[in-house]
Amino acid sequence: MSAGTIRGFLLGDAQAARVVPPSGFTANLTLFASGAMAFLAVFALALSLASGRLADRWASELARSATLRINAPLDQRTAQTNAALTILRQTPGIASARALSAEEQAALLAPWFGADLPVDTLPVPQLIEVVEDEIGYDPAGLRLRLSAEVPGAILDDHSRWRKPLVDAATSLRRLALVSVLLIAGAMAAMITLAANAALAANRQVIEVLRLVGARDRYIAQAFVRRFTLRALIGAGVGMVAGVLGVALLPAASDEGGFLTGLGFQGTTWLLPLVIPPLGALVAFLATWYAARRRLGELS
Amino acid sequence: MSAGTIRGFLLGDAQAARVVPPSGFTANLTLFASGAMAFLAVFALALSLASGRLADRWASELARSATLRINAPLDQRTAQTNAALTILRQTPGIASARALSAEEQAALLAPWFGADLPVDTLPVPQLIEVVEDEIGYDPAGLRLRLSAEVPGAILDDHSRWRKPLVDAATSLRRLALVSVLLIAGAMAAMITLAANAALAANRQVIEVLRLVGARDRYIAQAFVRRFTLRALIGAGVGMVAGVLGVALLPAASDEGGFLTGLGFQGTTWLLPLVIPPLGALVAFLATWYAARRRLGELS
Amino acid sequence: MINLDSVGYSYGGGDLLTDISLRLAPGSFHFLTGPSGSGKTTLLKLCYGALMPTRGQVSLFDADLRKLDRDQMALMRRRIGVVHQDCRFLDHLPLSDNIALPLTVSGRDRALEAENLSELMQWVGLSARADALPPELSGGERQRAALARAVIMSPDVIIADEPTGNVDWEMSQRLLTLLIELNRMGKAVLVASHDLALIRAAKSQVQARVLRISNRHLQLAGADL
Amino acid sequence: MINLDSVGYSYGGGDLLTDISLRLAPGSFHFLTGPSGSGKTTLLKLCYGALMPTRGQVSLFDADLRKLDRDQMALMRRRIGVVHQDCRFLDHLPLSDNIALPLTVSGRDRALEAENLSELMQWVGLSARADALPPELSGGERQRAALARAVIMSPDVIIADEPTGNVDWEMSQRLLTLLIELNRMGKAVLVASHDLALIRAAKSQVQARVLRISNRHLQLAGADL
Ligand SMILES: Nc1ncnc2c1ncn2[C@@H]1O[C@H](COP(=O)(O)OP(=O)(O)OP(=O)(O)O)[C@@H](O)[C@H]1O
Ligand SMILES: Nc1ncnc2c1ncn2[C@@H]1O[C@H](COP(=O)(O)OP(=O)(O)OP(=O)(O)O)[C@@H](O)[C@H]1O
Ligand SMILES: [Mg+2]
Ligand SMILES: [Mg+2]
Repeated sequence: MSAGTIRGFLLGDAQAARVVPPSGFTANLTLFASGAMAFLAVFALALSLASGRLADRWASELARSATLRINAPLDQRTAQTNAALTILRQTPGIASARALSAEEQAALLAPWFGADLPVDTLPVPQLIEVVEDEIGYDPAGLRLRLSAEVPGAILDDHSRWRKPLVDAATSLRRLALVSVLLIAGAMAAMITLAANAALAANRQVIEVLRLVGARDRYIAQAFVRRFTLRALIGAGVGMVAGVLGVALLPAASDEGGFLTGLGFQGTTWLLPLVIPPLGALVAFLATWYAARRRLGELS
Repeated sequence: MSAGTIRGFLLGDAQAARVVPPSGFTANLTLFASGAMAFLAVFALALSLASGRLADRWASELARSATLRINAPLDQRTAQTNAALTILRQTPGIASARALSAEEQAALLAPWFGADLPVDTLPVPQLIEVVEDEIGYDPAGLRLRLSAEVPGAILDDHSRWRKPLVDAATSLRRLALVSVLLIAGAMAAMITLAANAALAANRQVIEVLRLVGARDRYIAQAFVRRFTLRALIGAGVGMVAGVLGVALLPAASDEGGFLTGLGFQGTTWLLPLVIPPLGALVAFLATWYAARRRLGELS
Repeated sequence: MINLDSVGYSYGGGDLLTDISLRLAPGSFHFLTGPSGSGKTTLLKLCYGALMPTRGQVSLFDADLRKLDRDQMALMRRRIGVVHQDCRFLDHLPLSDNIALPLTVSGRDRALEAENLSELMQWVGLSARADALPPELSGGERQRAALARAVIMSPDVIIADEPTGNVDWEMSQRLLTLLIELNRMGKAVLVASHDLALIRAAKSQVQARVLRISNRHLQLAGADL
Repeated sequence: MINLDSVGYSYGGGDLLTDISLRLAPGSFHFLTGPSGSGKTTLLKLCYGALMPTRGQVSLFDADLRKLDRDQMALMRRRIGVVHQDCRFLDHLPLSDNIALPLTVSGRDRALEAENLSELMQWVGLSARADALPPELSGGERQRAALARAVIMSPDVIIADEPTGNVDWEMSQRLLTLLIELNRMGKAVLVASHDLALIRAAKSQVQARVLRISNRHLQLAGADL
C-alpha cells in the first residue's frame, strides 16, 4: 500500500463507497462482533490491571515479611542482637535488617497486653525486622549460621504464606492478558471471516465492477473502508459500554487495602480508548487482506 | 415445533441437507465464533468458580474473627471472664463465645516469647474467641455494654479487615458470571447474525427450492441442522481447548490456603461439558428463528 | 385448473394489469405475447401464485389462492412446472441433481425415476453435461435445463417464460415438440414468448390460443398469428 | 483493435474452440452464430479478456493479453463495452446509476454526461424506469439496460451476447439501429445472436460479416444470411 492509497482511503470517495451494498447481515455481524469483543476486552483489561496492582501490593507486603527473634537473658541481648544484625547484613538476599525499638515492640504487643506493658521488665525477646531483596535469601542456610553464632535467635519467616497469594495474583494477571490477546485474535478472525462472507455474498457486485473496468484497488477500497468504519464504530460503542460496566461494578472498599477494586484507577481509565483504533486497524488489515486475496481468485 | 419435526431433525435427511451449499465463509464464521466463545466461556467459568471458592473460604475465615481481651488482676480475671461470656451469649449476632485455655494462649504467644512462656506468672490477659453468626453483631453496642459491666474487657474485631476481601471475591465472582452471560449472549447474537447472513447469501437457493415446491419446514431444517452441527462442533473444539488452557495454567500452590487455584477442582471439571450442547441449543433456536422469519419475508 | 377472474395487479405505482380473466383448462395450450415490460412475466407469476392479485380472484386447482397457507402453496407448486425467465439453479449441485430437484424435495425416490430423467436429458440435449455445475452451462443449456426441471414431475400445468430466448431455431423446435407432447397428454401449457416464428410453427401442430397483453388488458391476438 | 491469432480454448475437457483467427477492425460489424453450446459466449469472453486462450494469442489494442497486469486490464475494459448474456447489475443502485456505472468507476464527472445519459435511456425506452432497482425490471428491460451500460462510455469496441433474446421485434430493431449508428461512428461491433431475422435486417442496413462456429472452428456463414 502506497501513501497515496492511504490518503485516498482517508479522504474517501463517496461514489466508490456507494458501489458496495450498504447493509446486510455481515454488516451487523461486524458491528456486533467488534462491539462485543471491545466490551469483553475492556473487562479483561480491567481484570488484568487490577490483578497487576494486587500482585504488586502483595509482593511489596511480602518484602518486609521475615522476623528474627532473639530470646536471650537481658545482659546478652544487645550483644546477640548486634551479632545477628552483622550476620544478616552479610547474608545475600537480605536488603536490610533493623532491630525494633522498645516502643515499636510495645506497640506490636499492645493488642495482647494493652498499651501500658512494661517491656523492659518482661522477658520479651528482641525483634529484628528483615527485609528481603528481590531474589530472596535461603532460610535454611541462614538458620544454620545463626544457630552457630547467635544461639538465642529464632528466624520466623511465617509471612511467606503470602507468596502463593502473589503467585495467584500474577497468574490472574497473566490469565487476563491472555484473555485480552484471545479476544483481539477472535475479533480479528471474526472480522476477516465477516469480510470474506461479505465479499463472497457480493460476488456479483465484484463481477459487475470488473466488467465495467473498475480497478482492484477501487473495489477493495470500497469494502475495506466500510469494514474499517464498522469495526471502529462497533468497537467504540462496545468500549464505552464496557467502561460504563466496569465503572458500575461495586468497588472493593479500600479499608482492607489488600485487594484493590476491579476497576480502572487514575490514568488507566484512558487505556480502553486504545481499543477502538486497534479494532479498526485489525479490521483494516483483515479486510484488505481478504479483499486482495479474493480479487486475485476471481479471474 | 412438533415432536415429528424434532424426530425428523435428529434422524436427518441426507437429501435435504444437500440442497444447502455445504461451505462458505458463514460456515467458518459459525464454527469459529462458537469455538472462540466456548473457549472464553471456559475461562470465565473457571474464574467464576475460583472466585466463588475464594469468597467462601475468606467468608468462613471471617466467621471466627473477633477476640475479646480481659485485662484484669489475677483475682478478678475469672469473674470478669464469666461476666463477659454471659454478655456475649446474650448478644444477638454472636453464634458462640469461648474462653481460650492457658495452652491455647501460650501457643498464640509462642511466636513472640517462645514455647516455654509461663503464662500464669505473667499479666497475660484472658482471651475469648467470639464467633459471629451470618448477620453479625453491632460492635459499638457491645463495647458500650462491656465497658459498663466488664471494665477490663477490650473488644478486638481487627479481623474485620478481611471483609473487603470477601466483598472483592464476591464481586469477582459476579464479574465472571456476568462475563459468562455476556459470552453466551454474544455467541447467540453472532450465530443469529451468521445464520441470517447465510440465509441472505442463499436467497437464490431458497427461491429455487420454493419454486420447485419445497415446504418452508424442509428449507428451514436444512439450514438449522447445518448451523446446529457447526455450533456443536465449534463449541466442542473451543471447550476442549479452553479446558486444556485452564489445566495448563500454573496452579496456585495450596500451602497459603488463602487463594485457591484458578482451575477447576474435582467434579467441576465436568461443568464445561455443558457448553457445547448449550451452544448447539442456542444455534438451533437462533437459526430456527432466523430461518422462519426470513422465509416469512420472502414471498 | 388455473382460473383468473377479473384480476388486476399493480407493483405500487399505476395499475400494470386490469380486469384479466383467463382459464387454463386441462389440455389447453396458450401463448402469451406483448411488448417488453407489458406484464407477461407478472401475469405468469399470478398464475402460479408467486404474486397475489391486487384485485380479482385467482384459484389454483379450485382452491382460492388467498386461502392457501404456505404449506398448501408448496404442494400446489409441485403440480405446476415453471420455467423462469432468468433460470436459477442450485449452483453447488450438478445439473442432473438440479433437474431432479422437484423429485428430491417432494420426497420421491429418484432411483425409480432414473430412466425418466435420463430420457428427458437426452431429449433436451444435456446428457453430456449431466455432471456439470450450473455456472458452467451456456445460456441455451440453462434454458433447456430449466424446462427439463419444470416437466420432470409430469405436472398438471406447465408455465414457461421465454423458454426459447437463448436457443437456436432447431433446438427451439425440439423444446416445442416436448411441450406439445405433454399437452397431448392432457397438461395445460402456457408459454410467454416473443418468438413469432415459434408461435406460428406451434399453431400448425396444435390448437393453441395466442393471447396478447395490450394496454393492460388481455386480448386474443390477431389473425396474423 | 482486437486480434485473435490461431486461438484455441478448452474448459478442461476436450477442446471447445481450435485455431480461431479473428480481427475486429475499427468500423467493422460482425455477427456470431452457432448452435447452443458451440462456444459463442466463450469466444466473446476471449475477445474481451475475461478468459485466457489455452493456445494462440489474443491482443487487445495492440497489447498482448498475457502481458497485461490487472490494472492495465481494467483500463482496457473501459475501452470495450460488453453486454453479458445474463445481464448483471448492482441490485442496490437505481437503474440510472447502474447505466452510468462505467463513468463512475473511471472517475468521470457524471454531471457532464447527464444529457448523454438521459438521451440514451430515452432511446432504449427506459426513461420511465430510471429510478427502479434492477430486480424490479422485466427481462427485456434488463437487456436494454445492459446495452445502454455497454455503450455509455462510447467505447471503441462493443461486444454483445444475445442482446435481443428477450425483447420483441420492434425493440430489437431499435437496439440494432443503436448498434449500427455506433458502428458508423467507427466503433467495432461484435454481436452473438440466434435471431436470424435480426441478422437479415442488419445486413440490409450495414456491411456486416456473419460468422458461424461449427465443429470448433469459425467459418463465414453461408449466402442465406
Ligand atoms: N418487483 C417489481 N417492482 C416494481 N416494478 C416491477 C417489478 N417487477 C416488474 N416490474 C415492472 O412491471 C413491468 C412489467 O414487468 P414484467 O416482467 O411483467 O414484463 P414482461 O412483459 O415480462 O417484459 P419482458 O418481455 O421484458 O420480460 C415492467 O415495467 C417492470 O419494470
Ligand atoms: N466455466 C465452464 N466450465 C466448463 N464448461 C463450460 C464453462 N462455461 C461453458 N462451458 C461449456 O462450454 C460449452 C460452450 O459454452 P458457451 O457458453 O460458450 O456456449 P454458447 O455458444 O454461448 O451457447 P448458448 O447459445 O447456449 O449461449 C458449453 O457446452 C458449456 O457447457
Ligand atoms: Mg418477462
Ligand atoms: Mg452463450
